[in-house]
Amino acid sequence: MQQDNQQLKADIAAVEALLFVYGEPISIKKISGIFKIDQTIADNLIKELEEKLKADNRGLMLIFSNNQVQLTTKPDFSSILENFIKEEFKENLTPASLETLALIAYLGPMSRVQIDYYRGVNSSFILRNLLIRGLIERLPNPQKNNIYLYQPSFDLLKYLGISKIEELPEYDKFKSII
Amino acid sequence: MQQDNQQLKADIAAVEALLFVYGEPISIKKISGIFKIDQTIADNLIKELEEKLKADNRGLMLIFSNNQVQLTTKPDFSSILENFIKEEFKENLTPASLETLALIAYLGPMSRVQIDYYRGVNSSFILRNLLIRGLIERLPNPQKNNIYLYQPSFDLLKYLGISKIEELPEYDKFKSII
Amino acid sequence: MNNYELKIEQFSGPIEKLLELIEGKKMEITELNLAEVTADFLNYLKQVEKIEPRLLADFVVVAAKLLLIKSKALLPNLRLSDDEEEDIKDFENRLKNYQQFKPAINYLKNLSEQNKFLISRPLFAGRPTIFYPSKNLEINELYKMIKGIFETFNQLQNETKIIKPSLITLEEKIEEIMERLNTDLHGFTSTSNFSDGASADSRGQVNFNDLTNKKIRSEIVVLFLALLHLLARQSIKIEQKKGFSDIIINKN
Repeated sequence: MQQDNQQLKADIAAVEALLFVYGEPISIKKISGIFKIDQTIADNLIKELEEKLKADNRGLMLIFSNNQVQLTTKPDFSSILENFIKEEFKENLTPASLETLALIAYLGPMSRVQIDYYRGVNSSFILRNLLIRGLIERLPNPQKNNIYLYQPSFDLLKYLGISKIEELPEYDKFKSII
Repeated sequence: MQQDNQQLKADIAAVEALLFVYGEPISIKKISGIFKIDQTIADNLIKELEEKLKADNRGLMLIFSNNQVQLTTKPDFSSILENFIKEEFKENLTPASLETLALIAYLGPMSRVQIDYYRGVNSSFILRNLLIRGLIERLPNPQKNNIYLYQPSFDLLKYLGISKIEELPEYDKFKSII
Repeated sequence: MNNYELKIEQFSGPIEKLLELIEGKKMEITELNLAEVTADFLNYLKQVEKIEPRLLADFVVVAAKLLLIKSKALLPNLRLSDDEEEDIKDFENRLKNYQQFKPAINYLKNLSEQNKFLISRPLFAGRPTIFYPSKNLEINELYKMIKGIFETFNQLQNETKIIKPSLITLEEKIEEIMERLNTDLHGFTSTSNFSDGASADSRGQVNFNDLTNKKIRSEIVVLFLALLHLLARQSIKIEQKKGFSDIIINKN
């Protein structure tokens, strides 16, 4: 028991070290491969780490998307760390990009045809700009060739200061509207 | 007293966040400047943080030299992390990485904004990956501060078996496009 | 971002605009109310046309739907096809969905304005550079990639160029109709622009078929919009003997 507890602590520490060194989002699957542990165990370790980070004396937090996880600073330190904030975050969003981004954030992954349909206007330029800013990402549609699906990126979470997309206000409600 | 304790926790958290994003060694003086606090207080916060990091469930530690401090991983994890990094770079370059590398090889030196413009997506992560792999190098833009230009590395040319970049097929044609 | 993209970014879509008009009048989304705001929407169309003509196409599509709804309201005997009826229902639903979704856009706006950004570390920060090529790294591969990039890129550039070689503006067409009606009052003059076979009598009356004779589809659409505009302004009167027969336009 003592032993197990000791082991668990070391593993949380190892995951923290890994996320720190890697920097970018990493999949739970990859983590379990690196430490040669079951995915459920890896999942558990991530949850333990997330819990620990909630303490007031911790400056870091975990953010999640698509079974990946990334270590970031907490939102409270945004102003003091201003010099380290991406240039892309400092530009304001225009009405058209807000409209498009909201659709993708709440309803993504979705295709351009769907986005155009809801907005009633061709969105290809807006999507291109959001992709270049890194606030959305596109992935090939598994069902159709040459059609992309658009979904929120990790940078969008960082831009909005939330740890997962489901934290958006009234996420479930809006998700079910359309 | 309660109040002070809360403040102390928040300050430790802030220092952790700063060291996390700063990455490189940073002087106590600079820290006290950023937080607008006395150096002795900064010193104290660092000591508190060092103490906290000693816990078994933490994967990070502070290292000191010349009045500078840096946040880094504990040595217990170095072999597993080194292995991970090696495995990571054994993998083939992704199509997105090859595409970015091709742009830089043909059209470099060029800025990230230009690269993003031609690719239509954000390239920061890929550029970082190519840099670490030694396939490209970055140099300061002589015209603009804080903007870097990217160009192919000598090692890349050597690996491709060419002595100068102009030997790439149809180099002049593509170069003349911009 | 070029100038064109910058301008486009400032416009919400036509759905958003239409909703704004309806909500501005504190109305619910019903067929009747949509017919009510048609004139306002057509007015706004002129603004879009002036500022960013390339967005016009998408606004015209919505305008066309509104006109269909308006026609239905004005002409109770007008029988629409099943497709058209379904289209109107679908359009109404889209508007309702959008209306319900709108608060989400505001939530996103508020979050983004808080400036509570999270910061992460770059990939392998502080690690030394080590040369790691990969097996698939070959000259030919790079060549294929650069060719691919420019093919895609040129396609994109062309897409933006294809948009309507010559723009037909609503204002132009409104003037055209009015001029035509005025001209016809005094008979044809040598300065008349209408040499494309139109015939009219001399009572300030023109037939729609004559106006649209030999014209391309998009121009006909704009002409029809112009017609409804003038109708809304009460500058003209129109008359149609039966469904699909010619529309006779008279000056008011």
